[in-house]
Amino acid sequence: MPKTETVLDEVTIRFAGDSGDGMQLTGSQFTHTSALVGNDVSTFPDYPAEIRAPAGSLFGVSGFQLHFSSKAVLTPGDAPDVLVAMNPAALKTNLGDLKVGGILIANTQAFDDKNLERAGYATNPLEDGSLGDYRVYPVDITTMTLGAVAEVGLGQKAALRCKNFFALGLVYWLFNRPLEHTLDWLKEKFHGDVYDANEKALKAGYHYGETAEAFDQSYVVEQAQIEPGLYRNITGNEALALGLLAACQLSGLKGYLGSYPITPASDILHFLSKQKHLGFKTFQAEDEIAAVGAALGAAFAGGLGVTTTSGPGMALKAEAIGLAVMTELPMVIVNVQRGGPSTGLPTKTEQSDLLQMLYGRNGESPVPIVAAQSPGDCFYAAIEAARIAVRHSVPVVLLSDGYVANGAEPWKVPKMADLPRIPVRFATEAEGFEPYSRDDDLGRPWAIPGTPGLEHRLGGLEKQHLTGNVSYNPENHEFMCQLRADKVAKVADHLPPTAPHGDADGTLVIGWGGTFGALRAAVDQARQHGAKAAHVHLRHLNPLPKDLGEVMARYERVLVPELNLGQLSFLLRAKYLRAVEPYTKLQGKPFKVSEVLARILEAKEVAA
Amino acid sequence: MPKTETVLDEVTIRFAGDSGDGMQLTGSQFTHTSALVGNDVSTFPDYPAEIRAPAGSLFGVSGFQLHFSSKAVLTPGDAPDVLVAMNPAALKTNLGDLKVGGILIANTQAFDDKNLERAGYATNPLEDGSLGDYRVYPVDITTMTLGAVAEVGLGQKAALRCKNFFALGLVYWLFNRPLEHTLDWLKEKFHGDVYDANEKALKAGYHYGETAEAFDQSYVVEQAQIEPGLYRNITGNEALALGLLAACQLSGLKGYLGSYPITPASDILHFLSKQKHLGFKTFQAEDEIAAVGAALGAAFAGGLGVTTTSGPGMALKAEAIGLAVMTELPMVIVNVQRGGPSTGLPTKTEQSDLLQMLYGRNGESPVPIVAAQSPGDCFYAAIEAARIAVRHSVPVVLLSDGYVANGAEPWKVPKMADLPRIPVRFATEAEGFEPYSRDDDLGRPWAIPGTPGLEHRLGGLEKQHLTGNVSYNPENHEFMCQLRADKVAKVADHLPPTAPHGDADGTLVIGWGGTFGALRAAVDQARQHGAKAAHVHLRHLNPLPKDLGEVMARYERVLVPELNLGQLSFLLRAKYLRAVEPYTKLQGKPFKVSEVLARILEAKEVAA
Amino acid sequence: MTVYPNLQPTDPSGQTRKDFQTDQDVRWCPGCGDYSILANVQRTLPKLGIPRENVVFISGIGCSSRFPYYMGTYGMHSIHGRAPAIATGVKTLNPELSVWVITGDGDALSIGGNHLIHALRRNVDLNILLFNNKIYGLTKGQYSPTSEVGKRTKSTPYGSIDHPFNPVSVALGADASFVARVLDVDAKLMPVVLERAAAHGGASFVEILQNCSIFNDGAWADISDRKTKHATQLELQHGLPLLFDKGTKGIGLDNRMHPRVVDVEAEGLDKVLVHDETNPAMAYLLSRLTYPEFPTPMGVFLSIPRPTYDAELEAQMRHAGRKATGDGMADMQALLESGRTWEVR
Amino acid sequence: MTVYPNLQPTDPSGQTRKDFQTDQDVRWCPGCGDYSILANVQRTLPKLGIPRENVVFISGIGCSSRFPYYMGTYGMHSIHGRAPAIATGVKTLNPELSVWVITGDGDALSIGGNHLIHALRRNVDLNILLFNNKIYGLTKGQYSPTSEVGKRTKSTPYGSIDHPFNPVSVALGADASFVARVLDVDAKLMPVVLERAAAHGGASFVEILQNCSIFNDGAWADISDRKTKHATQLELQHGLPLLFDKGTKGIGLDNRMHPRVVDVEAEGLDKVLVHDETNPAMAYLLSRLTYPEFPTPMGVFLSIPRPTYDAELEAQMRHAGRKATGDGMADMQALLESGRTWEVR
Ligand SMILES: Cc1ncc(C[n+]2csc(CCOP(=O)(O)OP(=O)(O)O)c2C)c(N)n1
Ligand SMILES: Cc1ncc(C[n+]2csc(CCOP(=O)(O)OP(=O)(O)O)c2C)c(N)n1
Ligand code: SF4
Ligand code: SF4
Ligand SMILES: [Mg+2]
Ligand SMILES: [Mg+2]
Repeated sequence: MPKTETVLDEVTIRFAGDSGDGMQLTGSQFTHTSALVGNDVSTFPDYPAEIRAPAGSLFGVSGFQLHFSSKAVLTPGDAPDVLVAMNPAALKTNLGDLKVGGILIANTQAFDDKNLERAGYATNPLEDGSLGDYRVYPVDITTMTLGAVAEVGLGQKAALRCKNFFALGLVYWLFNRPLEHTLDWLKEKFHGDVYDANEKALKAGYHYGETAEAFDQSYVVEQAQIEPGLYRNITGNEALALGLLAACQLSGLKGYLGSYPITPASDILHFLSKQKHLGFKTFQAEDEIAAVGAALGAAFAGGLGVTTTSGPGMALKAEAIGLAVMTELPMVIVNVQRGGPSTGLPTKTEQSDLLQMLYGRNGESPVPIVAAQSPGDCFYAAIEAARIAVRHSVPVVLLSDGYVANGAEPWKVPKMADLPRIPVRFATEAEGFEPYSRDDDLGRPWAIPGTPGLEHRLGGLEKQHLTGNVSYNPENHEFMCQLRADKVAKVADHLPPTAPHGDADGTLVIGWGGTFGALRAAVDQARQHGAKAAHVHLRHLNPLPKDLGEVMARYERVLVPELNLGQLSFLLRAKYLRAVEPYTKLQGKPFKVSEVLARILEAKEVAA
Repeated sequence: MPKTETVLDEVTIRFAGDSGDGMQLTGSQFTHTSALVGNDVSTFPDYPAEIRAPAGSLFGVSGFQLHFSSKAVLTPGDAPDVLVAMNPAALKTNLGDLKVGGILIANTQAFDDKNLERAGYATNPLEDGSLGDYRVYPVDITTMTLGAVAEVGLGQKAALRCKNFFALGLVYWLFNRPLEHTLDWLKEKFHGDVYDANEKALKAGYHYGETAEAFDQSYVVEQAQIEPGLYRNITGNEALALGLLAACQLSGLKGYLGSYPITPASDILHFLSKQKHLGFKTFQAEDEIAAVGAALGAAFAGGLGVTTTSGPGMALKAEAIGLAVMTELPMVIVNVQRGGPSTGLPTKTEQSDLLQMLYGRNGESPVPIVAAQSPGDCFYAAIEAARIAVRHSVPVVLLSDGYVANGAEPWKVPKMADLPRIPVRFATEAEGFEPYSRDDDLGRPWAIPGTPGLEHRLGGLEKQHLTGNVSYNPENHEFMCQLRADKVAKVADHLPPTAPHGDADGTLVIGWGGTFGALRAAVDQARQHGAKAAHVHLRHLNPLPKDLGEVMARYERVLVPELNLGQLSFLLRAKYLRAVEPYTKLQGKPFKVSEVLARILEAKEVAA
Repeated sequence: MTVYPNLQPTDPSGQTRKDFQTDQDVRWCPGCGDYSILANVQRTLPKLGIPRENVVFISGIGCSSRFPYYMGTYGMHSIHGRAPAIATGVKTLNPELSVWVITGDGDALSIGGNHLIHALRRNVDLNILLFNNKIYGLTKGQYSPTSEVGKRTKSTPYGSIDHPFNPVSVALGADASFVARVLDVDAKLMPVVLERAAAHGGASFVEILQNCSIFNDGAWADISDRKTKHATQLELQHGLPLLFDKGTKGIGLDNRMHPRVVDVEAEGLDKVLVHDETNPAMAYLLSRLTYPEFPTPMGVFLSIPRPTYDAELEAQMRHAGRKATGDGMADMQALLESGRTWEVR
Repeated sequence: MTVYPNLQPTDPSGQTRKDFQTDQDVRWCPGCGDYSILANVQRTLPKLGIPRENVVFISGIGCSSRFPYYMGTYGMHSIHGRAPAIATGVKTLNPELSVWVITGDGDALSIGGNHLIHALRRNVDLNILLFNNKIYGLTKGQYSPTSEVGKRTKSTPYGSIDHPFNPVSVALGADASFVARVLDVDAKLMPVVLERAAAHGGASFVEILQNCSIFNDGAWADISDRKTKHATQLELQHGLPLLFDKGTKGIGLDNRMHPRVVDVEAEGLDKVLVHDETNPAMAYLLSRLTYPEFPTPMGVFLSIPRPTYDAELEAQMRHAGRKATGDGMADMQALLESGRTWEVR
């Protein structure tokens, strides 16, 4: 029976199952194939906090959501149109997000008494009529997978592992995707029986869709208009690491990472550890203090010193960052923000370290702050952070977050030759050398050990202007504190004018960091709804762009959505005395486009 | 020849000499005697950063300034009326502060070639006519001291050590002070030759004043109107330590200090180490992290956990304070602020950690903040901090600074019986016990180890409301973050209405911490100059008083003087969207009354 | 004025293993060595005669550090590496409590190394159990300070180049007064060691060799195999010769004090060292022995009596307390009025 | 593309003590032991054949940590306790440099204990000089982790109750590869030890017993007295018997491996242990000897060759570098384009 094909603009799918069910792999295969067929794609993986949670448990559910479209895609989607639930726990924890009328594919075999109980279901939801709001497709994935791979002769355990490929095959059919890319990938990764089994499972799932009565139609999502070029999938942490590597190439500096593992920043360490052929050194220190200390030492010795961390690890680095501020050595401090306070929600995302980065050190201790807005953007943000660090001889904070770091998106691979160099000039001239003299950007000379005649001593005590000797002089201290502040302010001289995306008046939405996609999409949709709205997403949080106050003044309303209790709002209020409207969310999850959209459309009174 | 006696309202004297010259002792003796004769007094010691700087060096000069008056005294005085300079270095580093027309007493003997050179004088200022602006009294203190004590038969070195008592005696004469109190003190401290020699030196100085031709008059400063009661001299660090001890008595809690030595906070540790008879335990930890960790452990076990530190030590405690925020255990974190950033100016004062205390932790991690405004006030501020900690089960930051900590003032000894108790109720009832249930102040039950049936586990991961179990639930996280913020906001329910000192309109001066005296005196003087002005000094920096916005709204101008780059200004601007006028100073020194006065009188345009 | 409740303690004689369990799901991976350690601790605690409300477990961060959630006692899952410091506060505020520290090789020896060695030197009466799986479990498999040179992990794709710590040597270098080692699965030795650790007055340091089935499976396989353990392990017994391999071999010294394997039959028993738990130098020498060159020693390396920090502190408090009148308010008032005072009328 | 200057190095053969001095006033108290150490270091450095621009001194905070200001080399007076970490960054970024760490007993063993032991175990090629005056000098006289029990200081008015660290034992517990001890005023032994420390490939740990004339005057007086030092000190010499008191006494072992004093004439020289710098167990045993029970050992306790962290890292860099084309931009481009890519047209 020929089935109908419906054309859709965009679809959001979530694969959810037990940690051992391979949902991350399934999701990334679907992503890749979708990208290859020309869709624009955005993804959001959601791992359980536990390493290996007990099978069937609620807290052991692993999810992967992706959003693909024939239009430009900015977020992994608010609510899934399709949910694949490999067991009752996956259904229980994810059903609430599924759109009403959405498709639910459930692996019936896993809905046995034991699993139902583990998920806290008194009755089987597939049978008790509670799923009336959805288009439910119960599929015995387990049995069919076992059947499909039986002839390969794997053990039961290995055979069961192919379940996810059956599911993938079925969803491929549902959305008219080719199998070839996943088959290519399987070929690269596996041989012999394992390859055979997975291939069979994938095809079985596809054919099941084709032949089963269950599905009366499939869907088509056409190619998107995408900028031509070479593309790859990239996570935020990968892109950030690549950005640091690129900054080293662009500057000619040796790269050096001092780090201590911590979720969700560890992958940057992992990635960079593999890039020794590019001359980049990594050092897993005994703790975060040693990590930043080593990075500072490397900066003193003439390297691009980098340290990466998150949450409590960030708190520990405060003292040493203060030393970097005082010694005015170029460094990049990467904070991949996660849910706080304290250990908080280590695997969840949040934007709640902004004020900490601005003020979390003793004394007047200013640092520039740069934030990345999407996985691929981490690359450019990292280069920008390094550029500022070197230009002004200053430690720079680069903010990412769990959402950006773990999220992935198709990314147009940049050409190194197109990227502007980062000029570096080490001091070499002994004649007239003063370690705390100044250039136009208020940077001081970088005179590295090994340079004859420039021997000098740095330290954390207040420095005398020009000579850098220890000074307790009262006026000098005030002068130097102001100078360090002015130096950070100087960064703004190099920023382009702020160009709001959207209307010239109405509601201005100001955001920063990983909320970019949701905010941009919400503003676009609000304008489609007839609202006047515009979006400014800040790459630079310190200093803020010089014209930001002016830009804000052009709008009747300034809405500041953030994943915290209103930190940027606070900053904007203090700086511009403008009654901006905070819109906050603190649930360890990104904004939904719909949430922001609703908020844009409903004008709110703001308390002064 | 009978000399004239001039009556003065108030006098500021500075004693300055080599580190080994005993200037701190001289100053404190003069202070004590002045207090005993009924003056109001305020003092400011100024030590060199070095332990033992080379004799005669500029950086080895030690100073002690005191201000005594027949009126109420609020600061140690702006510029001295009298400078006692024991050597050229002391003259060089202090002369700039002496009032034009002021009295300079210089120890001529010390102005030899070697010392002049060390101080960088090409010619002897006592002879080259460069001191024309001052009333110079060159006195050969050294020779006369040696002469006076010769008969005691001390060695030359010991005899020379009496120089300061000669100088003290002379100044006693100049201001018509009795010798008896210092003699009493000498009797208590020394015996035999040393006593004899110092007594002789003191008297010799006094008699020199009486008989020498040099001084044509002496001065009288009458008794001040002082609240009746028992008085003593007290430094900020002593008062703070006493306040912590008192809080333990008022609450019935065992006191526990975890600390690591650091200037200028160490003296609190030293003082409390001696109070074991009051049941207060002190623990010198291996570092600041262990110090706050142990204090947190002690709080868990049911003690009043306290940690004290400064500067870089504060930066290190951030992570553990976050844990205290999450576990909601009552603690007091004392930050005796010093010059920053980094090691900065360790022996100098500053108010630059305010925003760090508010925001210097990962995640949304709110804590109440209380600031002490004078040495004696540290006592009450400490009790207030402890009270809040216990009432709301929350770590509280208590801000002091180097100026308050080392400064001393006569202090009316409080009666313990008059101080309100700090109610504590440990949980004991197993029935219905939930570790994260709430009382009216949003505090949670304090259930301490040793209590049968209340066994429970705390930790840094997000807690479930009521049960305190680990929870990754998105809504719960948002709820708990808000709850922790609300709890801190609750502190404001207990604050009295803000009562500005001074006029009901005009310029409102808002300050906090150790600038109290200078601000209050400046406002009083401004009003005497006919300006309309008032002063609000904030004890509570977080939360701010509920009515502060309203109060500010009543004034045309809000001036915020601070020893930083404008941190409270920033806070007020963000909170009240009010264009307050920052007035900042960052020289490691307190405000002068005259500086603030001038600023009040000159209305300034404020940039928004 | 004291506000501390004075309640009827639980009768410890009636306590069972169940009293030391909680209703929380145990969230370690299948096959993780932590399960066996938990079971052993829960079995041992009722034997100690301590009411469970007087027991406190403090941990840092790591897989191992989830331990307190599963213990029906007071507990805190604190922050990475700081458990010894927090436990020091608990114990010194209230020395009546039995305080246990649960930590991992990363928690104790990487970020927390300093607090560990200070707790040991101070001899605070804590029982410190270090779960050594030679890997960072919770953060999914980076090498740790006990990982062997050459180990390939997520953060050492080219192999680790850090010479590892020997936890027992570290403890001895820090002047620990009780040092022991045991295998996670050794249900015979573990209770013995735990009971001795609990009984020891002062800081007890127990290295528990633990298997991480996910990121470092089989890290201790060569010495844990039951069939060969007589030859791969050396069980330490105070006062007895250091014999292994069913008494056929022993540990002796060469003339430059290097340890060597003695063939008992050929050379005689008197060439074999006699274990002396009170000798730090011997304990250190033993800590250097590792399989395969030597058998790996198990049991108590060192146990020496030494005043504990908490007891000394209490003694000072009592001593100072003799100055007190017993009325805290009055004593406080006296302190306020001490020094040079004057009356203004 | 490299931006590193390639300059003519200073000829080290022409260097003198003066080259290693600065114009800064030396700001220690009169009589401070730090002066003598500074003089010895400044005298030793010209002998090492290293251009002074390749020498870096990193210190923490403390009186001792002002040291870099007085050295005419590159230097950093960093933050309390963190010098080993910062020095590790300097040395591993540029292994050509000769990197020295200057630290105090508080800086190295209190707040900085963890970085110290990790630098030692990793065997980063640093020369670590720990000035042990058994007190906090800079903060004006609190007890330190090496202060003796019972010591009354500003923070221990009733006497300290902390059992102190033995710095040499700590280093040995941390698997240090070079460990030595010397007195601040020992102008004979100090240059020898400093030169050996500099020559040692890997982390060299030198405990320098230093007098604080202000807050702990005479802390080492009992062993520093020239007249009695032959009996109060034990000079360690590799391969020679552990003799002291003009050869009349020696150090031997009892049958439970406890150290004991051997009367050489009565018992014979063969009862005396021969010092073996390559034996950690012997070094540890020696570290337990202290005056007055034993003479205090001075000199090199341990010196064993072991790969250094920095050299191993360079080896990995070279190894990995074989994959590189030599054109960093091209290699970077290749990395960017690695993985599964697709072309959108
Ligand atoms: C300050 C800080 N840094 C880093 C982390 C991340 N982290 C958590 S546990 C851990 C190491 C765990 O290793 P180990 O102590 O050996 O415990 P295991 O998981 O192996 O039991 C790390 C690095 C953290 N939670 N806090
Ligand atoms: C983070 C931090 N904590 C505390 C201090 C204060 N402090 C400076 S030096 C020092 C101890 C110095 O002792 P030591 O290392 O023995 O050096 P010494 O002065 O005796 O040479 C302390 C506690 C500091 N500067 N920074
Ligand atoms: S990761 Fe390893 S240590 Fe952690 S729970 Fe799993 S098996 Fe145990
Ligand atoms: S205080 Fe002690 S260690 Fe510091 S400079 Fe003075 S004598 Fe030396
Ligand atoms: Mg581990
Ligand atoms: Mg010291």
